[in-house]
Amino acid sequence: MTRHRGRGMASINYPIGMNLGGDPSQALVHSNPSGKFTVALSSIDLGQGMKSVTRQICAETLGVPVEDVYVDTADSDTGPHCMGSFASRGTHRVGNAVMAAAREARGVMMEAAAEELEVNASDLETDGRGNIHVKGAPHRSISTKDVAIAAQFKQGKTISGRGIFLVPLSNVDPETGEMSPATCYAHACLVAEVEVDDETGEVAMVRMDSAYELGRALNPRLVEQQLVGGAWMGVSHALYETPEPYYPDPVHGPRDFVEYLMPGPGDICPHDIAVLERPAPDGPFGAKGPGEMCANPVLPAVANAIFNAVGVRIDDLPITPEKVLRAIKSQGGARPQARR
Amino acid sequence: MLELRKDIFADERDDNLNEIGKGTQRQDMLGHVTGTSSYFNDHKLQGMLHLKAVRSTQAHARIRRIDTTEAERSAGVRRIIRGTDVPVNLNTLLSLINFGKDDEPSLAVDKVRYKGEPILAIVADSEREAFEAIAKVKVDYEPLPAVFDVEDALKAGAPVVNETYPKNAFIYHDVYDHQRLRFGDADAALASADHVLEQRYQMSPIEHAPTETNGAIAAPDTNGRYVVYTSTQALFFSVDTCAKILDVPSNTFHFIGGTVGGGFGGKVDTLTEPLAILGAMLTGRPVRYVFGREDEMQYGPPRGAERIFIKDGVMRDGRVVARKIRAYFDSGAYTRLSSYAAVKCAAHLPGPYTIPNVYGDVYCVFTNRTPATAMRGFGVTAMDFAIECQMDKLANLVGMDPMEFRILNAYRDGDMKAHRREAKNTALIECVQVAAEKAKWPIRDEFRRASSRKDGGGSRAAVPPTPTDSRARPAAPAQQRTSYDRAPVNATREPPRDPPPPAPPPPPPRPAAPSHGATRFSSVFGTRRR
Amino acid sequence: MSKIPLQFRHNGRDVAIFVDGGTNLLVALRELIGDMTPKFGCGQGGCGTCSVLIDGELHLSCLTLAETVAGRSIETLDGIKQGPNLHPLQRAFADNFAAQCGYCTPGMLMAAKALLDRNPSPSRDEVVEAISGNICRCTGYEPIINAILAAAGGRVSA
Amino acid sequence: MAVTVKTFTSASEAAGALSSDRNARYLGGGTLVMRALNEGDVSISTVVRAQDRALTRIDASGPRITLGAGVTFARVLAERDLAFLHAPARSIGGPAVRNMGTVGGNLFAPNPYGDFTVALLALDATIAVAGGFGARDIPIEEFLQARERQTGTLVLSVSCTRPANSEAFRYRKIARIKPKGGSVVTLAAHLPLSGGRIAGARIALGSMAPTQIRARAAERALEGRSLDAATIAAAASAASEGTSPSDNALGSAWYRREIVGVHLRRLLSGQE
Repeated sequence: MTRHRGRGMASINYPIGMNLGGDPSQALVHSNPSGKFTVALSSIDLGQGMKSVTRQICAETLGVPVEDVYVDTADSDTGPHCMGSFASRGTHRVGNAVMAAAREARGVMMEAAAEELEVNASDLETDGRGNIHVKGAPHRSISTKDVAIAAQFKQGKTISGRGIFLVPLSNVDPETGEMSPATCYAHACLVAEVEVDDETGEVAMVRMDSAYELGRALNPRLVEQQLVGGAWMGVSHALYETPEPYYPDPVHGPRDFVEYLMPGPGDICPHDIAVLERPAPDGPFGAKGPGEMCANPVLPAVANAIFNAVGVRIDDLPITPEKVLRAIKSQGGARPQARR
Repeated sequence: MLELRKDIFADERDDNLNEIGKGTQRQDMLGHVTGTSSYFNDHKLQGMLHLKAVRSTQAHARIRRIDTTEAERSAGVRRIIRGTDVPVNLNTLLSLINFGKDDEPSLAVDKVRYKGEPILAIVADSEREAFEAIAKVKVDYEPLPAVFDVEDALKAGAPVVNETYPKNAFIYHDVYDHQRLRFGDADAALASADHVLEQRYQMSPIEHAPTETNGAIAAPDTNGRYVVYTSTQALFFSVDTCAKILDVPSNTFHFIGGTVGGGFGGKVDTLTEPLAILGAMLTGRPVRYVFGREDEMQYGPPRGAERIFIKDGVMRDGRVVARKIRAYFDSGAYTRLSSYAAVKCAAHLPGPYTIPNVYGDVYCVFTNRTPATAMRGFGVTAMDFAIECQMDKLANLVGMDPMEFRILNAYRDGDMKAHRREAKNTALIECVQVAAEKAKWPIRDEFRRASSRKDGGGSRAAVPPTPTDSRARPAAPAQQRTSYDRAPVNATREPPRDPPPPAPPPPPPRPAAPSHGATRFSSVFGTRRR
Repeated sequence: MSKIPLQFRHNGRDVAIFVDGGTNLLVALRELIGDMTPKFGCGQGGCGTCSVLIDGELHLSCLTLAETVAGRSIETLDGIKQGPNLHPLQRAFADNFAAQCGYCTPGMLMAAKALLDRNPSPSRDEVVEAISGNICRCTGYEPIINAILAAAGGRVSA
Repeated sequence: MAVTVKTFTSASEAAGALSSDRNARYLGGGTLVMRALNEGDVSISTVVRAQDRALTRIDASGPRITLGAGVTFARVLAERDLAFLHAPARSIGGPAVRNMGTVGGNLFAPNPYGDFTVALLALDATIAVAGGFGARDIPIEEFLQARERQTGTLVLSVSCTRPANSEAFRYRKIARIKPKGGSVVTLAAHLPLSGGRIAGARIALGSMAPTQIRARAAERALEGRSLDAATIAAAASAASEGTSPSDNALGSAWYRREIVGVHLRRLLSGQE
């Protein structure tokens, strides 16, 4: 019996958002009389962190602390239109819409503050801690709360904003496929190390090292969540899961979480990640979207690592122990390649 | 664990922000750790009824008769909904943006096209009573030949899965049975390449397996409206789909999503909402329709399987000069979103590399299996698997390090991509360099010094002469518009483009074999040495 | 239809309900008591998101016949806060960003509590074993394991 | 119609109720019956329970041990005297399932479940059942062969002889998922030694046939021999003989046949 180690790599890019019928999202931002802001969205948070990342975008744009912003999602009566949470479009499309709405709200807020401080709005800046002051003269300051009260009860202004971000439809040329499928792309490269048992075909993950370029990590902890969880899903796609284990023969479909295979907490491996940031010209603060692409490099990297370990190419997903074992047997045993 | 490489591309960034870039706690974390985050199913409504579907036991069959006599009399049954009760019982998801034809009923009427297809919806006082009624329904099927393989489905004489598309392929631009990509002359380049490698790749379907299954609760609200608690990933998509299927104005509904217990693309299809609302309309009571786990795994839509053939030409120095791809998306019995996956896939070719000759045909094929839908990495995940396995094999073939091989072929700023747009804001090379560094994978200096911002453009910016296919050009490329604007749309917001270069005459017949003894590998046709 | 009377302790409080024959504890807790913290994930025993403690032992409420808990003590995520304060495990999950969609979190926390109640300083392998009946589709488990180890080691925010 | 739950204080009353109603199922730990109810199995209209202390009794003090059918895997794991059964008990479910699932229920668990029963089969366990005609003991192999017809009987307890030492009994479950996963193949080996030679070898396999089975050819290869490399190799190469595995979501019949010998060899030679 021998277990062989091998390393493989893959590099990928991924389009941010979809190109179909035009791709819009809207946002509304408004302040209550105490200078606390609500972002109203119909967009959905399904764990990716929509509420959290749009909250930071709104706070940054308004120039207020993040605690002063609350994001309300997923209500068709109060939230304006959004295409939905898919295609890695949330951060980019909804983020841009929130930014636009927050910019408009900030404009009103600064006008109201200017009226109270009797200066020009263009001479004011926010300190990010809930105050607005005259540039270069921090003592000439007013809190966002006082501005909101004045706007509401004295000046008759709504500190609010509307935002929409639309990537218009790009038609596809039927002959050449010419089109504008996306406005920006995220990138990644991942190295996987595996151990392959040449008698059973079992593959165990040893470690992963990766670099992901995401435009801007708006919240590195949320990015880490996506990349760690997404790479786990990549391993799962590579080695374990399918509802049709004998595809295209539709038999023996799994019915529960014992039969549907996904790596358990004892199957995971260390994963060391580097994040690069090359801002997208049209992304909110340059951000792209890590949500989908994080899994993609793992699948081929694992397949390539298996080749490096035992010299077999498995071109059918998932790469089950059976496929590995059949391939090893048909080539007459493991043929480890040059160590990397 | 996660390291931010602020040193790279620092000159393109402004890093003096207050809130952006901070690892601020999630707004929803307190709700998550206290169990108070609200999901669609966390609403307890007075007098709630339960909906369960009677599903097809056959992969492909004509329905001769549905006998619900006994089931109607079963204890606790409030209503049995048939396809004829659904106001608009034919839809396709992307009809909202006028892409594709309506091809899928909410409840099958005269034919079932996959095992698990819903035929009836039974609304009862309890889940148990709904199950008891399901057991009493008799469906008389006339089995039909079924097709499960994408290439078999495209053959002449294959069983017709979905009569809307009698050739078992989605029709693009009203003309083509596939989405095409043409850039340069791939056949000519393959003929003169040092090595040609042709391979077949296959990805089986993948289930999203969110811990929360798909579901919705619909309830009559005040003033004739309906409130709908839903697990949808796309709120207005679902609102408008329900408005169409139920033939009522969209503001009849108040959709509330809350938090979704994982989606990954599997909660876009709006499968439970229309029937839950219809149940509420027909009974005047709140109705809940939640998938069981087996429903979710077998009859909830998966990421569709893909079969991919890649034929590449590579030179001894490692430059990939041609890439020819034929890909089949297994859409299952209905279109759902696979039609778009094929477009997204075509746009993705040939991967993040600058290859001067690219040729792609991507098919969306109907088979007698659970309809596929979007999933994380939609249209791209399987293609990346195929391309990157292929790249590894090519590197091996020419004796190059796979990292260096990627950097050599990587797209760079200013290059022309195969879908005829300039590459901008690229960063593949830097990712490869950093990953190599992290993994202590040695690469040579010249590759460590490469940059996405250098050596692109120039001759790499040109659209190469591209032979066109012989068929007549379809009339208007503007096939997509939104349902909100049903008038034909002729203008897009894109600036007018230069007309494509005139197509050169088809290349002359090439000599049968290059004379330099190149090796040709083919997993499809075997290996042959010249 | 005859309902069966059932009394038990729910998070330290006596409750009395009437259930249908065959009702599982998950349905009883959610629909009759109104405690929405245990979730339905499969009804098969495979995902663990419905996990609760019965007399301090980890059980799957979806596979527990409701009437078998008569007179017993049920603890759910709704009951683990210490007064107004979060349980150290809750704080550790938050600190470690150990939740994304949050749907598995109630079950994970109960499985973790069942572990730490008996074994206050578990090894990583013991943590892995303790959550092995709980499916998470978002996180890749690593942050959850780290959170439980952090809570056990007292490394949580105030 | 709701399900009727009948609760009895004695096992014999429960057995009577069970045998008189074709639509009745006995509720042990709930992992099989409650799942069936949750998934809409309307063939079950009555659930029978027994609160008989005898069903949860553990007698592990002597050379022959007896486990009440209602003993959970968690209780097996908590019993130091049952150390030889800890590996099979630990291989069941996650902690919650082990707190619920019972030794008796495992006898009825269909593929890919029923791993504890593989251990019991290798230990030549005896199953005490109560049916319409009173209580009787059935050898486990006979019980499993007729399992489909056992639904009307109530298992009271299982008993087996304690292996001589920890070397004499070995167990391994091969799963795709760690630490908890469904069985690809489950193996248990009882190898009593008499004067350095194996006497009464028992090899039991899970997932290699419709029910748990004995690998008789492998047993023959071991019988009367010392456990050396040649013997182990002979047993390993005979491991798949007489098996009839199926394809399922966890692996194919071909794969199971290919690897069962590899894993038997590793189990017998103490390799990981």
